[in-house]
Order: sequence, then C-alpha cells, then structure tokens
Amino acid sequence: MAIKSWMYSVLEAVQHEMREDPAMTWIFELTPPVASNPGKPVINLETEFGRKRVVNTGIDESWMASAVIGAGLAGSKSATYIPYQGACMPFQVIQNVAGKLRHKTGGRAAVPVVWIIEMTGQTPGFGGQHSCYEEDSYYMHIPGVRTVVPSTPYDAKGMMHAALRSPDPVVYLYPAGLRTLTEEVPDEAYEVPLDKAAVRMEGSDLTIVSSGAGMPGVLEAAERLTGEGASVEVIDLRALNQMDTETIVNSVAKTKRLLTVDQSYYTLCPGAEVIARAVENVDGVRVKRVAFPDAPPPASPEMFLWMRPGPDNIVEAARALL
Amino acid sequence: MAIKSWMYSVLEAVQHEMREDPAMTWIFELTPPVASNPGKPVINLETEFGRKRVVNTGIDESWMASAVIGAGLAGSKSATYIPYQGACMPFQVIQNVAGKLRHKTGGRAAVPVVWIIEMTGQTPGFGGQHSCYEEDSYYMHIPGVRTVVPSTPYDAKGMMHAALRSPDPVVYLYPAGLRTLTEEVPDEAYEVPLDKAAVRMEGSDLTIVSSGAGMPGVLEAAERLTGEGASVEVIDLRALNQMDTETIVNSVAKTKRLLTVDQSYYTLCPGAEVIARAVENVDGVRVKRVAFPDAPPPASPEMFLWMRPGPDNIVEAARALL
Amino acid sequence: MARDTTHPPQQTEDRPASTSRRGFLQLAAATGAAISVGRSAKALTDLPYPAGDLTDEKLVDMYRTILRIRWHERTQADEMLSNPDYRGYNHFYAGQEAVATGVCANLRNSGPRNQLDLVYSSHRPSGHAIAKGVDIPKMVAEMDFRATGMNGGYGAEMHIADPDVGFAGADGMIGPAPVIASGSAFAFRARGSDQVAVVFAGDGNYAAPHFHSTLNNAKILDLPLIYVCENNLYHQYAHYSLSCPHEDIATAAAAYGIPAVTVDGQNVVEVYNVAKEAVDRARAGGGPTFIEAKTYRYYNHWGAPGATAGELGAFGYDPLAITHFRPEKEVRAWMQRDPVDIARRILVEWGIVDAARAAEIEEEVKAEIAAAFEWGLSQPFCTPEDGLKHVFAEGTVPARQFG
Amino acid sequence: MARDTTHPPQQTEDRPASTSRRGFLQLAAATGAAISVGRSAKALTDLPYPAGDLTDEKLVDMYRTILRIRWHERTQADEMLSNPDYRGYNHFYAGQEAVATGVCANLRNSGPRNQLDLVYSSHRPSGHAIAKGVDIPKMVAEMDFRATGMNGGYGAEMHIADPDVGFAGADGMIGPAPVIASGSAFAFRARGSDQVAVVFAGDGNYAAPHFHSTLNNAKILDLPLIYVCENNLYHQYAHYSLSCPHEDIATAAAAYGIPAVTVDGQNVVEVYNVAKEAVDRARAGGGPTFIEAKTYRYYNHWGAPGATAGELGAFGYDPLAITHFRPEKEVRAWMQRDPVDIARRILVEWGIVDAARAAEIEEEVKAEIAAAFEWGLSQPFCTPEDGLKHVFAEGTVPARQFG
Ligand SMILES: Cc1ncc(C[n+]2csc(CCOP(=O)(O)OP(=O)(O)O)c2C)c(N)n1
Ligand SMILES: Cc1ncc(C[n+]2csc(CCOP(=O)(O)OP(=O)(O)O)c2C)c(N)n1
Ligand SMILES: [Mg+2]
Ligand SMILES: [Mg+2]
Repeated sequence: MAIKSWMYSVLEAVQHEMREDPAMTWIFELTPPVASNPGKPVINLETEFGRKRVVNTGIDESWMASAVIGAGLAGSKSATYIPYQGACMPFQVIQNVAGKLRHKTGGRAAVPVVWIIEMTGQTPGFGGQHSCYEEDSYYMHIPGVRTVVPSTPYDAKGMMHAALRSPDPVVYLYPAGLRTLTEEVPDEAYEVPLDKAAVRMEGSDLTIVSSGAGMPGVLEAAERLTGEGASVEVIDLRALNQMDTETIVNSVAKTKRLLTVDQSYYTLCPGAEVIARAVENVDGVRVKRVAFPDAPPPASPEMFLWMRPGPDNIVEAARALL
Repeated sequence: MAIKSWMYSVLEAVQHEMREDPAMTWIFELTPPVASNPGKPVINLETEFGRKRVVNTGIDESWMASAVIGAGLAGSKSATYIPYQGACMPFQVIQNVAGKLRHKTGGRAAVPVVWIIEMTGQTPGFGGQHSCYEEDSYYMHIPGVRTVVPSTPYDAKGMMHAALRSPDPVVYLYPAGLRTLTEEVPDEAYEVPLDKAAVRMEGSDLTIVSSGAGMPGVLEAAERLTGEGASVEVIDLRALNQMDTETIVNSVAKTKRLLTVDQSYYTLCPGAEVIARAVENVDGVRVKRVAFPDAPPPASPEMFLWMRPGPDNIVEAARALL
Repeated sequence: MARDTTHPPQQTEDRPASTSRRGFLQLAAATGAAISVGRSAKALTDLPYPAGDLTDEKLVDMYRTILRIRWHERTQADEMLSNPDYRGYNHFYAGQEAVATGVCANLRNSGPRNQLDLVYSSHRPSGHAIAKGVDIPKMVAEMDFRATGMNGGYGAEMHIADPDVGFAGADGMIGPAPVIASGSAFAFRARGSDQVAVVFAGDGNYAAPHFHSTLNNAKILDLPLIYVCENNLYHQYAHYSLSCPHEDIATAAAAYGIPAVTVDGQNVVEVYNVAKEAVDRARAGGGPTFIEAKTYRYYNHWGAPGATAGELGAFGYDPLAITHFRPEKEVRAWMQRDPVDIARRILVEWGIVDAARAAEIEEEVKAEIAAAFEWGLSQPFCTPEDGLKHVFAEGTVPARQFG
Repeated sequence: MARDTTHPPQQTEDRPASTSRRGFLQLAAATGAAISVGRSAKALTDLPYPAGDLTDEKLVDMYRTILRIRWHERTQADEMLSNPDYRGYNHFYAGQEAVATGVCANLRNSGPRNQLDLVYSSHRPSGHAIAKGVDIPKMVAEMDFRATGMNGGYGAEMHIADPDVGFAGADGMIGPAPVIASGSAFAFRARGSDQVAVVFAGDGNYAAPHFHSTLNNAKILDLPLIYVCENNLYHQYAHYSLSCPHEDIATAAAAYGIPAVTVDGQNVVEVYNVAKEAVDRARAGGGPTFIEAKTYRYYNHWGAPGATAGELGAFGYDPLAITHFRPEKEVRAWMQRDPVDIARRILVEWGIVDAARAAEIEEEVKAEIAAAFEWGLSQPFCTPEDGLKHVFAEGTVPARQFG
C-alpha cells in the first residue's frame, strides 16, 4: 500500500499479469510502458519482459489493435496502448471484427484482449484533432466488447486486472487528464468488476451520473452542493457497456432527479443512455444533461474552458433541478 | 413524375448535380452508379461522365472517404458510395478530420462532400460482420458532420440534392433494405432539408419515433394501432445530427407518451437521444424503447428475425404505453 | 495403395529412371509436360525442388481434399439451384482447390490447441476450411443455419471458424484478416512457439490499406506469417489490374524484403512445395513469406448465378455485374487446367494410384459429401432466444426488441 | 541586387567560365565542393541539372524564406523559454527549412483559388506554412490562440490552414493527410486543371496504412500528387529503421512504379530541382512523384525541452523521451550542414549577393519576425461563445454545458 499515481497503478497490474503469464504481450507506440513512483521500484515492461513480448511499433494503431486480436485468437492474452491521436484508427476492427467474433462463431472464439485507448480533452490549447473526449460514445455502442472507463488510480488498477483476466475483449478508456491523480493503492493484485457502477456519495435529493474525466468536477460540485444543504448521490458509471442499470435505477427511484455530466459531445453522450434507462424504468423523473456542445473542441483556452463542463456548470444545473 | 425506385431516385439527383457542376466527382467501389426504372432512361454515371470523374477504385474505403475530403478541399463537390461492408472503414477520417475541419480552421475550410454509407441488417442470413445497422449511432455523435437517414425514395432524392448542395459534409446513411421501396418521385430537382424530422402520421395518444429502415415497420404498426382506436403520431427523424428537437418535443408535449424504435443496438441507439431530449424538455413523459439487443446480429434467420424489432414488437410496446 | 516404383511414368526426355523417392519425384516433375492439358504444364515441369517429403499417403490425401472441396461445392450449388428449401449460400472456391490444399497440407491441423498452426480465411472460406480439416457435415449444417452447425448457426458461410483444427475463421471483410493473422504470428514469436499463421487473401485485398500494415510489420518483426494471395484475377467484377499496378502482386511484397514467390495455383504439388519452404522457414524463425497463387474461380463472385444444376461452373455474364464482367471464354480456358484433373493425373502418372482407384476415391468422396449434406440438412433450426447468448463468455444479454 | 556574371566563383576544376545563365549555374554547381562545410557537399556538386530557371530574385527569395522559418522558430522558442505569458507551442522545423522552401518555390502560391497548388502539411506545419506564403503575423497570433489569428484561435499550431495561399493545412494525425492530398489531386485531374497537390509527411508516416492507399491510388489513377517525405530519421523518439525495412523510404514508393528520388534536404537548390521536375511532370499529366528529403530537426519532437533561450537547437536527451532518444553528437553533426548556411553560401559563392547583403537580409527578416510577434502577441483573446460557431457553414450550435 502506498500513494500511487494512475499510471504506476495500472502498470503494476500489467506487470503482475505479465509475470503470471509468460505468453502475454504488450504493444505500444509512443508511450513506453515505464512508470516510477516515490518509494517504489521503477516499472519498465520493455526491459523486464524484452522486445519480443513488449513491442514498440510504427505509427499504425490499426496494426496494434488488430495484432492483439490475432494474439488473442492464438491464445495469448494481449494488450495495447493506443495514444489519443489514434483513438479511432482501430475503430472498425474492434466494431466489426473483435466484438462480433465470439458471437458469430457460436461461442467458439475468444478474444482475451485489452485496448487501452487514451482520451483527452483535458488540455486547454490542444484543440481539434488533438482534443477528443468522444470515444466513450463510439465504443460503448459496440456489442461484444466491454467498454469501461475508470476514474481513480484504485479502480484503474483493479479494472486493469479484471480486464486482463477477462475472457472478453475490453476497451479500457483512459482519460489522460487523470494522470495527475494519486491515491492509496494496494501493492497486491485485486479486481474491480467491469460491469458495476460505483456510488461515490450517497444522497436522496438528486442523482448525478458521470464517468471518467467528468468525475473530479462532479465530486467537487457535489461537495459544494452538500455544503449548500443538498443531499446528492453521485454515481461513477465505470462500465459503459454493459451499463449497470440497476445502480442507476435504484438511485433515481429514490431521488427522482437525475443530472448527467459528460465531457463527450451532447448528442448521444453516455448520459443520453443513462437518462433513457432511468426514465424507461422510473416514472416522474426530472432530468438535466450537462455535456460538451456538439462542436469540435477549439484550441483557444477561452473557448474551450467555457465549453467543457466544469464544477460551476454542474452546480448550476443541479440547483435548477433541486 | 413517375413511380421510381430508391436508387433510381437518388441517382437522378446525382446525375442532375453532376450535369450542373462539371467538377463534381463520384467514387464507388462495387456498386456501379447505374439504375434503371420502367419508362425512364437508364442512368449510368460512369458512361455519361467518364472515368475521370466517376471512378471505380480498389477495396479501400479509407481512400474513398479521404479522397472526397481532399476533393472538397480542392473546391470540387464530391461524393462516394461506401458499401455496407466498409461502413466503418472511413470512420476515423470522418470523425477526426472532416468533422473538425471547418471549425479548427476558424471557418476557413469547407468540405462540401457526401459519403453515402450503406447500412444493412435487413437480410436474414447475412449475420455478424455482414449485418450492421449500427452506424447511425456512431456517425451521429460526430460534430461538424450532418448525418441523415432518409426512409422513402422521395426523401432519398430530395435529401441527396440537399446534401450535394450543402457546404457541410454529409453522412448520408442508406438502409439498403429499403431499395425495394417505390413511390411517386418528381423528375425535377427539389430539396428535402437536412435538419427536419417528418411527421408521417398525426395523433394525440402516443408518439412513435424512428428512422431509416425502422420506418416501414413503424408505419405498419401505426396502421394497426389506429385500427385499434389509438391516435398515434409517427415521426421519422431523417436528420440524426442535428436532430430536430422541436418536432419531437412538440409531439411529446401533446401525447406524453413516447416510443422509440431502432434497428440499431439498444445501448446508445438514436432512440436514447430522442428520449433524453424529450424528457429534458417535457415533464411526465412515459417512455419505451424498442431496439436491437446489444448483441451482434446472428446469421440464423430464426434468431435474427426474433431479435430485429418488427411491427409486432412495436404494436405490443405501444399497447403497453397506451 | 502401394506405388510401383519400378514403373516410372512416361518420359518425354531420355533420363534414367531412379528408384529413390527423391529421384523419382524429380523425374516425375520433369515429365509433367506429357500429362499437361492444353497448355504447357509449367505446373509439373518447373517444380523448384522435388516434393521429397511427400509420401504416397499425403499425395492421396491431397487429392482427396481437393475432391472434398470440389464436391462440397458442386453439391451445394445443386442445392442452391434446385432445392427451394435450401437457405445456404456460398462464395464458391471451385477452381482454386489446389491452393488451400497444397498450403494446408504443410500445417499442423490437429493436436493440442497451442501447437496448431492457424489459418485465416476470407469471405470465400469453405475450401480453406475443408483443407484445414473442419468437420464437413457440421460445416454443411452451419451454412444452412442449423443449431448444431459448426458455429451454432450464428455465423454461416462468411463467418465460419473451427478453433479445434486451427481454422481461425473466415473474415467477411476485406482488409482486417491479414493484419489479425500477423498478430497471431506475433504471439507465436513472443511465446517462443514454432507455430505459424497463414492467411488466405484475394487479389482484392492488395488495395486495402491493411496490406501495408501486414507486410511491413511482418517484415520488421520477422513474424512467422505466410501470406497466401490467391490471385484469381477479379475482385467481385473488377479485374485486379484496375487497382494494382503490379502484374505480380508478389512484387509488392518483395519490395518489403519479404521472400515472395508466384506459383501455379492449379497444381497442388507446386503449391505444396512453395508452401513447404515458407512453413519451414517460418518455423525456424526465418520470418514471413508471401505466396501469390495464380488461380481462377469457376463460379461468379457470389452464389450460383449463371450456373446449371449438375454442371461445374457458371457461364455467361454474371447478372449481378453491371458494368464489369469476365469473358466466358476466360472461364472455359482456365477450366482446361483443372486442379482436380491435375492432381489426379499426378497420382496416376506417378504411379501412386491407377485411374480406376482414382475414380473410386472420387466416388468415396462424393458419397461422403452426400452424407454430409444429408446430415447437415436434417439438423434442427436455431432457437430464437439463443441469439442473446455468446455475446460475452458468460450469460446472455437482455432482449430489447420488446420495449 | 544585380549579380556580376563576369565574376565566376572559385573553381576547383579547370573549366571555362560561361556568361550564359545555364552555363554559369552548371559551373556553380560543379564548384560546390569548394564551399562545402565539413562533409563532402553532395548538395552542391550533384545537382541533377542546373537550376536553369532560377532567377536571382527567386534565389534570394528562397534564402529569405528559409530565414523567415528559422527566425520564426528561434523567436518562438525564446518566447516559450522566457515569456511566462506566452501560451503557444510548436513542433519546431529548424534544420528542415530547405525542404519546404525548395518545394514550395515551385508552386502557385497566390492568385485565384482554383489555380492555386495545394500543400498539405503535418503536425510540424509552420515551416510549410511560411514557405507556402501565409501571413506570418496572423500565424503568430494563431499559435497563441488569438481571436484575430489565421484561424481565429480555433486551430493553433497543429491545425493551421490558409486556403487563400493554397495552404490546405496542418493535420495533426499521422496517416490521413497524404490520402486526403491524393483526393485533391484526384479532383484536379477530374476537372482538367493543371494544379498539383503536395503533401509533406514525416518518416513516421511510412508505417501508417494510409501510405499504401496514397501511393497505390496515386499511381493507378495517375494523380498530380507530390509526396514529400521528410526523413528526419526519427518519429517522436523512435528511429525510422525501427518501423521501416528500407534504408531509403523512396524505395517503397518506387515499388509502385512511381518516380521516386532521394535528395539532400539541407540544400535548397537541390530540393528545388527535384521538386521542379516533379511539379512539371504532374502539371503535364505525368502523374505522381515521391521525393524523400534526408534532413534533421534541431529541436526535440515537441516544444523546447533541452533548448536554451537565444541558442539554436536542443541538446541533451529529450526529457520527454523515456526509453529512446537521439544522440547529442548526431544533432551537432547535422548542424554542420545547416540549410541557412548552405543557402547563404550559394548566394554568395554564386555572386548573387555578397556576404554583407546576405547578413543585411537576415537582419531584415529578424525585424520582420519581431514585428510579427509584436503584432501577434498583442492581439485579443478569443470570445468564449465563439466556440459554438463554424461547426457548420451557417449558424451556431447550442451550448450544452449548462444543462
Ligand atoms: C471492407 C470491405 N469492402 C467491401 C467488401 C465487399 N466484398 C466482398 S468480397 C469482395 C471482393 C474480394 O475480392 P478478392 O479479394 O479478389 O477475393 P475473391 O472474391 O476473388 O476471392 C468485396 C469487394 C468487403 N467484404 N469488405
Ligand atoms: C494517428 C496518430 N498516432 C500518433 C500520433 C502522435 N504523433 C504525433 S507526431 C508523431 C511522430 C511523427 O513522426 P514523423 O512522421 O517522422 O514526423 P516528424 O515529427 O519527424 O516531423 C507521432 C507519433 C499522431 N499524431 N497521430
Ligand atoms: Mg479475387
Ligand atoms: Mg520524422
């Protein structure tokens, strides 16, 4: 147990699984699997496991994503780290090959692979093509693939263990803006399930649902709302597909007020699904949705920071619902 | 005016625009731009405009989709017909390049292009990778691109004119199962707007919202419900992005009951967005959602036809709401 | 059946007969011209080296495999053309049988999963599947969407797979399969296995961007990948020259520094030989090979348009092709160099079986295939609710079509 | 400034001086060795043909362009290193200036839009932009996210574009730009225009699957596309040999049958010459050309780590690179063949300007760039609400961040 950064926590899980399974491989492009943490040994998967198992490829995310599918079909657990710039390069092969493989073979093929897909949109000044926090929606519509997005180092590690041990293919979204988070993270291996939301705060007046990079702002807003006397329940989705309907519905049945918060574009943001599931199951719910507008993220910090939902926006929207 | 098939109607529009604009190009792969219709001249764009403007490429949808972007940037209106098997091959370049171009250049770049993207899922027996009716969700989350899906030959032609004349890039989804539809379609050019839903049937008890290939089943179900004495309002979305919120909200404000119908997978189907917009704007709406389960489409007709929402499912879900 | 090594095949040149296996085959190879059909049988004369490890049994097996593929197709075509209840379809492989057969005869097709060589196929998979050793009756059932089919009726033609024999499966999409196959090769290398990955891909695959990814990474990482390009001249209705600047697609692969060969895809021994060299090299850590097999399909791109029940091949223009089509005389010309005929003649001319036995084998195969169809088409249909299974390893997903 | 053609440069061989422009340049080319710096100046000796159409004015212009790029970078680096209010960033192009300059000097960079040649750039765009003729003050403003910047502050470094000069723009993604550029070339050909499309792409782009799509279609369709591969040896921290089996990336292009050349990217005249041949061919309907310019960047991949204000280049290991980095002595070695020095020496040695005038020009450029920064960094910041504009040609999209 020690205070650990996100990336250190994740690589601890990967290192553990690679030690357990000598066939397991890791493919990266420009983010070497290296992390250090105060008081802990440096993790460097490349030097520890060698360049046959840990490969630095050219700029070809399509190959990276496809290669792990092939490795999985060959019986080798495999993971790859796709940088945010290439986040949708592998889209087709995940959508139309990987997600359908088990089903179309009548259960005879297994693809035990993990695509770590970076998302950004956290760095003002990196606009347009370099600021996409939208993959959550694209990837969560794909059946047969578990799409998850942790929001804390603890979950990041536990979900990485679960993802690497899962017989299902997993799109593991990594909101790169969370790389600065640190918290107490156990040294040993543990799993955080790939299909359960987390209730981060309990309350009875209002349910706020978010995920990934949206969570820090939601938690800050919830603190402020609590300070104002509101009883807020905060749900961190974690699993986008399959989404944990039960946790959402239980909460909304109690609060009858639902606010969703996304950094993804408004149209078909994960919150749309949350709202639809909530109101399909609970009558008389009042809802609001906070999201990035349906516009590409501009580079100018003035424009970008105004458009990206932050704690102020969340507090205001919550007040309007309460 | 004559009874025309879908494809004939569409190619009439394309032919018209290509005659108007000698720079316009058309790129195809395995679906030659040829159509015939009883009593009308055969349309063959390849022979009429020659192989410099009408190009049959190799199996490379990524090139096709990117090439029209480049043509657009060079000031040439351009369109390409992507067969359903390659429907998501161009995803990244539409999502992270085309949709962002105008915005990231501060309005200085224009991409006047149309990607006709086939969707299927209408042919029992063509499962798995050959049966995807899911692109609606993926493409409608992209800002800066107009994503539309006509459901009648009349709209197909009018929206093709509008798409080809639009200064914005347009993803024009074509549900291939509708190719058998015929109706009266004018010979002359006309536009159907790219941002307006159509009210196909007016009613006061229940709003049913669908689009594209979902529409024939919805209309059949609505007839049956009408026969049972229900007053059903049927909305054909047509525009997925930007979605016509007003038409939805006006209808739901009246009926207070909303049923969405999609052939896309349940999680984040277009109906999720419809429901979210409806309940954000109107209180006390009861909703239901009919969609394809979150499973790849199996080849077996027995399984597939049971899973794909049809008129019976729609009637039953509507009854439960009424 | 025992081969009479004292009875050499007819010779066109004056060379001494040899009783050594190696010598005999060299000889046999040299005599190919005598048994050629219509055009000079480069196939039998230009063997790069004698098929020295080919036992009689293996040669007969390959003949049988070719026949199985052929009769599976002919029977299926007849079903499609004359049985209104038959629901299956195919992208027929007839004409190309020697390619899958000659390649797969070099592979490990049974045994523990982590020893099997993997074959990746395309949208035209049944020939590859049979050559890799799948259970034909189950495949027949699968293609007609039966619950007990090879893939439970979920996949059908373009999506069949049988991991038990290392048939990684069909991939209906043009592009991804070779890249994915290279990933299997990557895994083999990473875990120090001597397994190899083979991908069959058409000439159409050349233009896909994945072609570059596949070859570049295979070369850079020295992967045990064998890329078998089946150049049957057409992708759908377009001649490959419309989308490829090379006369030999192998030229494109050679540019990466990958050993690349072209081979007569109608001659199973020639295919066997080049594949053997490739497989041996890959197993030994020598990296990838690209094999371009020049071949041809007798049917149109998809299904049986233009075909007649009881007859081999489809003639006349493909009614599905609107602006491009292949000339009928081209089909007929290629049928003169039929892979079944060539395989049979090799056996007979090399004295491995006589003509009567060769015919008998064909009858055996026909009966086997007939039984496969009988079994397959009597299997139960699928249960609708099962569509919700196998999305993930465990459980079912909820039905959503009811609202 | 007038050139004294009666005063030939020093000669290393005994050749008669010629007063004809063509002859003079031939001679000048042959004398390159005399002015080479440190290593044998292939650059100046191996000109495939004399730059016969290069007027003095054009040569001086190219020198000025190189200096503009250089001083834009140095000024920006100093801002990044010493002005805490400065928010811009860059992927510096210093070291590669002769490539963009030599290529773009062949292009139509002003005039009606439908006559302009189009340049597609990469994530390292400012050099290409300046060479194509964008307004530098506006680009400076853009890079610091100002409302009056070239793209209104929406784009910033990796996404700048200026259609008025045919600068189709940066593309921050590795892969798509060359394919898109080929689409412009396709449009030019379809409408019978003699415009050409040029794409600048790094060695890193080689591995992207789009590389194949681009070259294959350019060849098949005979497109007026010029692919300029700037091989600066590294993509991010990885040496190109890790992802490319060719020593010359041009080899890969030649495999498609595309005319492919390598050129010393440090010598602007040599770059100009090969680009001229390519542009002439493309305009005349002769199809694509691939130019690989061997070059080097003086800074690290991104930003100014390792750099010192007032000094050119970044030294020491890139702190952003964890497991791979380039050796410092490699950077210093390449700086010995600096494109600014080489361009200046060409002018002086060829007698086009003297050393004093060359220095004066540099001072003029410095002042111009200083003024550009002064203007750019005094421009207003953006208005937040404007982020909702320009999504579509008309209107604004609704705000959604307020719920
Ligand atoms: C990405 C993609 N685009 C289009 C198709 C449609 N399609 C199926 S098979 C085929 C032709 C393939 O030709 P080739 O690779 O030569 O194989 P052959 O059919 O000749 O065996 C095409 C275009 C597809 N399956 N996938
Ligand atoms: C699809 C994609 N993947 C990854 C990146 C991240 N990235 C930006 S620049 C770069 C290196 C490019 O190298 P090269 O093409 O040689 O150009 P150079 O930086 O040397 O000019 C990478 C990997 C990206 N921009 N796009
Ligand atoms: Mg073919
Ligand atoms: Mg580089």
